[in-house]
Amino acid sequence: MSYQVEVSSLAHYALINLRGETQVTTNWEAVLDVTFPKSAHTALISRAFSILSLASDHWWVRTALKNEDELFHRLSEAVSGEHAAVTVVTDHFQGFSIKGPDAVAVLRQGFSLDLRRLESGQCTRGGFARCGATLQVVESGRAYELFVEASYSEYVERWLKMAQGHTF
Amino acid sequence: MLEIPCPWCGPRNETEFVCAGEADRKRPANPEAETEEAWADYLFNTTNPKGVVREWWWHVSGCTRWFQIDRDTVTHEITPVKDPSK
Amino acid sequence: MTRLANGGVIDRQRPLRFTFNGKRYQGYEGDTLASALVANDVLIVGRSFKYHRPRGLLTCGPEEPNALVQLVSDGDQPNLRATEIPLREDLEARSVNCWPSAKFDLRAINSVLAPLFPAGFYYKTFMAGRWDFYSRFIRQAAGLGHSPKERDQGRYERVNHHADVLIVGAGPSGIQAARVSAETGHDVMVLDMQESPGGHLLFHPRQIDGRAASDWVSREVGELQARENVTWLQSTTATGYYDHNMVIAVQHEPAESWLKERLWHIRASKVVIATGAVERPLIFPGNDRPGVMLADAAVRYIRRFAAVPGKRVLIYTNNSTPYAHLETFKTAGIEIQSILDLRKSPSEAELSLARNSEVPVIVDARITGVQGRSGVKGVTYQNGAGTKTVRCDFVCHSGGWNPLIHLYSHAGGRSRFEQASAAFVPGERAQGAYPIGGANGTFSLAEGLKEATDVANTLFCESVGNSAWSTPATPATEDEVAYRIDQIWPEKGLKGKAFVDFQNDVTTADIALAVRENFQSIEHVKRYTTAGMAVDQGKIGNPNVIGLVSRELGEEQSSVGTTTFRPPFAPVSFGAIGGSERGPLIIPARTTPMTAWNIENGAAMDEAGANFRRPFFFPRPGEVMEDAVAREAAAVRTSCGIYDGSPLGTFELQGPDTGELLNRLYTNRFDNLPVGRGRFGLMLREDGRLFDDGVTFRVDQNRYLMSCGTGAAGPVYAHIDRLLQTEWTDLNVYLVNVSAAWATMCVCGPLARVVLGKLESDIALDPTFQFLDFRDGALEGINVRVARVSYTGELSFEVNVARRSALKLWKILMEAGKEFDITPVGSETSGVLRIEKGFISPGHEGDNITNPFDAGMGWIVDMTKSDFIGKRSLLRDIKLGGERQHVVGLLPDDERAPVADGSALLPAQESNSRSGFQGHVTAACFSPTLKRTIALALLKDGQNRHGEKVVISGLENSCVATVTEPAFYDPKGERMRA
Amino acid sequence: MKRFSIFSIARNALTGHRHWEKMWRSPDPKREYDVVIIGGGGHGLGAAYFLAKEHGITNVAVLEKGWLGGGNTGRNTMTVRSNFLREDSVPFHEMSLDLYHQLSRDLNYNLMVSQRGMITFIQSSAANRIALQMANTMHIYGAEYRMLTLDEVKQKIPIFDPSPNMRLPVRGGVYQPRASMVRHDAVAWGFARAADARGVDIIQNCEVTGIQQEKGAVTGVETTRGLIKAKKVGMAVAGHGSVVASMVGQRLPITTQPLQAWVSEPVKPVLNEIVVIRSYYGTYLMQSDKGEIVVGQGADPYPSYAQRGTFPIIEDATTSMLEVFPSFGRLKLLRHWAGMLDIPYDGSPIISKTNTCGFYIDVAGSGGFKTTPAAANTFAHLIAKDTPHPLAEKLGLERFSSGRLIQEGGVSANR
Repeated sequence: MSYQVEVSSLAHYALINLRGETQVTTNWEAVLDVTFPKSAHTALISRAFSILSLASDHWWVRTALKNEDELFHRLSEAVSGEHAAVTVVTDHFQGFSIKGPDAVAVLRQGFSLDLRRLESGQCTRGGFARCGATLQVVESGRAYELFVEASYSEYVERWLKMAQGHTF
Repeated sequence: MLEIPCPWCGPRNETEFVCAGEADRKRPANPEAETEEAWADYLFNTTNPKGVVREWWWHVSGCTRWFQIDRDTVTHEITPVKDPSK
Repeated sequence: MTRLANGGVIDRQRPLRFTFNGKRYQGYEGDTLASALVANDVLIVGRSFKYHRPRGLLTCGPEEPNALVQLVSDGDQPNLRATEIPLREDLEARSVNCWPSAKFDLRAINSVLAPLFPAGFYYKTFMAGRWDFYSRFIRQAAGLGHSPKERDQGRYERVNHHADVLIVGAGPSGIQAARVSAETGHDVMVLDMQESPGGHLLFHPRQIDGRAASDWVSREVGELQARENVTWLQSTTATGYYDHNMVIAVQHEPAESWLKERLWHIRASKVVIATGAVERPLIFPGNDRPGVMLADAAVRYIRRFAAVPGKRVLIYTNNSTPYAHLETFKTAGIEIQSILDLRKSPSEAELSLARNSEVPVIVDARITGVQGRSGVKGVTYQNGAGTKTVRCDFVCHSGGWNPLIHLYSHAGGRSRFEQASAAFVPGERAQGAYPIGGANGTFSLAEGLKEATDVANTLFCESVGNSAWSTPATPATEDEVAYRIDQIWPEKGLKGKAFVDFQNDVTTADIALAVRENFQSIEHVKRYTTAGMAVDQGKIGNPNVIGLVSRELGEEQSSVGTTTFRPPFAPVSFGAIGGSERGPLIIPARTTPMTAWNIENGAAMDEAGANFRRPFFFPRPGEVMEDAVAREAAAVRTSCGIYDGSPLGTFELQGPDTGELLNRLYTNRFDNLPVGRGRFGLMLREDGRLFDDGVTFRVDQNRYLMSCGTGAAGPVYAHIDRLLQTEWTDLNVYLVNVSAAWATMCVCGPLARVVLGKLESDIALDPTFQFLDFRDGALEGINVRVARVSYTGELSFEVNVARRSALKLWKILMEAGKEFDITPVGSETSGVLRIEKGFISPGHEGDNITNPFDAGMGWIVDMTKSDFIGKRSLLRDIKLGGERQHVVGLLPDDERAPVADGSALLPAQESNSRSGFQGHVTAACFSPTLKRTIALALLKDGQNRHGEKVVISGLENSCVATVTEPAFYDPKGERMRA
Repeated sequence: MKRFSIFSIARNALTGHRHWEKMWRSPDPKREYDVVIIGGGGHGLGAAYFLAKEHGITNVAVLEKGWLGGGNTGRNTMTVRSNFLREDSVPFHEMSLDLYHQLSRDLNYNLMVSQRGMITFIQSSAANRIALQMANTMHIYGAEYRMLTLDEVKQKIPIFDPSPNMRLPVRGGVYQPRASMVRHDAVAWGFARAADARGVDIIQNCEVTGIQQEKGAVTGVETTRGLIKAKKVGMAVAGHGSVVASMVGQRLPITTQPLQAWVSEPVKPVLNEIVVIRSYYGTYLMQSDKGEIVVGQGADPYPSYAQRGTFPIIEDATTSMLEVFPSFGRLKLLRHWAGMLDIPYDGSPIISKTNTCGFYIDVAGSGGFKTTPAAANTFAHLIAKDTPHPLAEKLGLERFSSGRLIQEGGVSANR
């Protein structure tokens, strides 16, 4: 009596919010020894962390919760005095995992952007239900991770139940 | 339902944006030098054209950038505007 | 029973019993309610709106104006078309708007009094006394079905979809367009309103590629539906074409069992409109009698449902299409009395068809009357040779075809009148809309298929250079009679009622009357006569209205023009439009880490700003609000209270120019704020009015943390981000929203320091920790930032902690404060405490009209700064002066007098200089601390009226009060600085 | 002007309704008039009527670019009310209500004014506070506005059936008994007929393309039907205020935004009052005499002259409607359209002189239908006497240069 999809809350992750123009990113790239994704919807996924490109001057670095403090300090020192901002936003967002063959049938009720254009490994931000969300495509069509401002987490849980076809 | 061309995210549904008013409405560099008439005009008046208007739009649910477009207020035809700073 | 022994696409093994107007009948699976009624010889299906004349089925599709029924057996839904209701076992339906029954309707008296009811009669009478008296009766007569009584239990879904090509309509041209588009590899979506694809091919025996058209349909549609790049939706109506090729569609039978309907938002780059055309009635006296039906509809009932409308038919036409139906009538055993053709000379091809079927053709003929009230007995007509009456039991007429140009018009298209086909057809391109086939005025099957191939081929040529894919050939069809039409209008002053709008009972006489009274624009004619304003929205009647008006005015139909086509194409249930989000999902309920704890501990919840729910007060058993508020306030004033301040907005500002930015945003200076300190700031709007206030801390050399009001958080963020990204782009500052990352719990009251002191901590709480300082450290091993901020006027420590540890720390604080009876405090109480202190709230005292000086906050306005948002407007206020409303305190002479928020202020009796409205109470309460009623208010010239008396005038009670300073308790703020 | 009544209908019935007079003459425009009114809607035609009736000025032309009542007069939701927050708004809207209730007789044309009453639901303590503030201000000016308990709301509206887990539970309501509904088309037609009978020339299909001035004073208007001279020109063109005012170089504090409305299929009477569900999306609904449920909502979120609206507005309003009237789920939307509102910065009407001598403006504001007769009356007074009517003193453009706005809402925080 509902869509084939499992929804679960994500935990044990840290999110560091980076703001800065492209010339500042070289400092961060040196710290992480990696080149930042710089075009829309692109992300760099590696074992230790993943870097999501959210705007021309805006990235998320996502890593295990235990690395939060150390990574924050290394990234902050790399740009002290520069026109940049490094902020721990782990607690500002709540993540959800949405997996299953009907994942798109559920998400297309909330997102107005074209989900089918987003391939695996891509990410984007857009209007979702009545609160907006950041979406990471784990496996296009089957597995997604959704981040919403934490004060909306209860609302989004209830919304996802409705969108799956459960009573709420 | 408009489709707004965000310079970064690409075309998106209007519900992801906020229309932030006429682009030629600049805040005076030195407000105290403005006459009462000119200040009231800045605060409250608009051009409000029936035709093409250059507007600020804010991609509030997406990349949170503010950008300009030219929009025809009769046909809703939209033309992107090159970002002056880029 | 007039059901043919064989034929039709119905399942004769599955009979279905149903009830209509209280009588039981039997139909088959595959029937619609309408076709089953035809098969059961039920002629009267409803009554017209104004004259209550008996009405029969006119059409076989959604444009049906007469057969509107109340579907009692499925949600008691009103105004459904019998032609669109699939027959189900034990279906029960009733005609609407007739009493006691369709057969015998008391209100049929109206047709006797018809001369008293010309178009627009109600504007010219009912003026004696009040209209309310008359409208009570008129409203009973108006309305069709009745609104359902029970709650709609349907579940609905709303989805967004993107396609390269959207094809609306799966008739022959739609299917061919889909075949060509699918080959290009683009994303194709096809919608079709019927239960099964094929469009008019379902109803007419045509040949495609040498085989039966239905085989071509099922093979091609089967292949298309199997393709990965094709999305196919049957029983789905495209209801509106909106900006930038957004099409809204409603799927009536979704596969998901728990859904009643699904609404689609479809964004396509190209939209092929293949919605076909509908037949148009002719205008002749008695053209509304039961048994008078459109020719194409009769053929559909016979072909599709093997239901025969009558034994002996008379055909009346001004165009070629009915000549192709003669075989269908013949094979169904129907005797064709004759064909009355308005035209002087039908084509040779048409006449030879008549000859082959041995059907007499009478040219230049005009029907002048139809005999029979609740069924056709005969028809009287004139032609060159005089007047004749013939016997027949049903009449089939055709006045031509109306292309369904609704979606094209919604898209902004301007239709043009084409003389050859006597129809309004699409003009230049509108957005990405490509009308083809019947919707484009191309009525021939062969031409429609060719048009589909050509148009579909060009859709993506520009973007991909030449067509790099194979194009399926246009299928061959057998030749057909060329479509010819000659619009001939009835002569003026016709005797008997000839209808142009069947449902709203609009006759040719009404159109003439409107033009005579100078309602000459087509929009005036429509609104004055209500032609085209009924439930079918003039789908079949409007072109006739335009024709009559052009004849009355002696103008071309193209200059008369059409009325505006407005969505939806067909009515859409409100459930489908807005039923997907119900109850708690209608607007988000935002929570903090303590929300659940508050509810579990008996909080009465209230709506805060920005969709947050917060505790209003914490009633203990037996306590009403006043008792709880008194207890909570006393705790804060005398021992220790605690409340959840998390909903406040919290923004991090980083960058070397942050000090300068804050100087421009706030009325006071911030660039000189030392690291480790906070400062209370007031923010104005550019027009100088109070916007928001709050404390901003300097956490690091280039890092500040700003807090602002819950409801103001969104507007403040937009305000700052707009200025940074569009005005002050040179400032090196980044704004980051961290509101939900921090939970804020305020421990307030004289014992606050003692309670916190009980916890194991590395933060010193002695008086060196001054008011508006903050200190980072740990409480019971949890990293916190403690700040001395007070909204209650008492000693107060705001403990800020990361969300992940918030609830744990909250419980620790509750435990630590247990021995001091630490009391959770709701917003009603903090409201009372604020009034006692006289703290200004932009939302209450601001009221969009107050500037800082009016609010007695001149102390925080630093006019020496070169510029800040609102300064120029303050200079204007100062220069122009004049009487302003100031924030004052009010002390009722009777200390116990109840005062309600929003009460108006009037001059006391003895003052003679002032009269009328003096201002209003912005916030009032009974102060448990001062044991008396106190209030803050906006009062004209209030700052110069301290000591004066005013009358507080509320709805239930009023009292006299003295105007005072707006601060009643510890005005110098010594307690919070202790 | 022959009087309309049941007897006139009966008399004409005998001769097959062939002898009814024209409602208005549609003459060709003269070369000069004392006053030219731009805009043939309720405000423009009403102003011409009051100029003739109360000021004896009949050498007046009303120029309409399309068909009479084709602008916002033909596109609104028929509601007339005076529940407002400010002392400068309440008396003005009360005057409008009073005039509406006597217009059918004055114009001898049935405007079908039904006094249905309006109930606004209270769904939060903030909403309660604003309702009280309105009620107290209105009470001073004799306008009744009473709080209702939840039971009183249920008793007045039988189909009121809020869903149990409603996001913002309805606690009660606030009720204006005198709020009414008026057949909108009839307002334009009634004023046109009465003004025409007093000698006013009503000229359709006559678009004003320019305004001529000499030394800062108006001398005439250029139109698609030639030049028409006049020393006084009044503008009442809701939705095109900026366009016409720009012809004299006058900028205005307004943005033109679509205001949508829609109707359901007609059903038997189920709802008498006008209902406002403010706390969700500012949705309001009522049932017309014909049986249609008429629904409206706040303006679209961006300026537009396209005379059509965006669909999410209808979706949100429908969602809030179904929260309170869940039985409407199977009722069907029949038609939706949009008017074009000139929304002033502070949400209140602008009836004012301008920097150009002889050029007067009547900008209806958000929801100009409810102010039609009061605006028309005070606009005629301003044009005739060159000084504002007492009830419209605060409605001039001066309030913007002085910053003393009448804040009835409509203020956008981030300006």
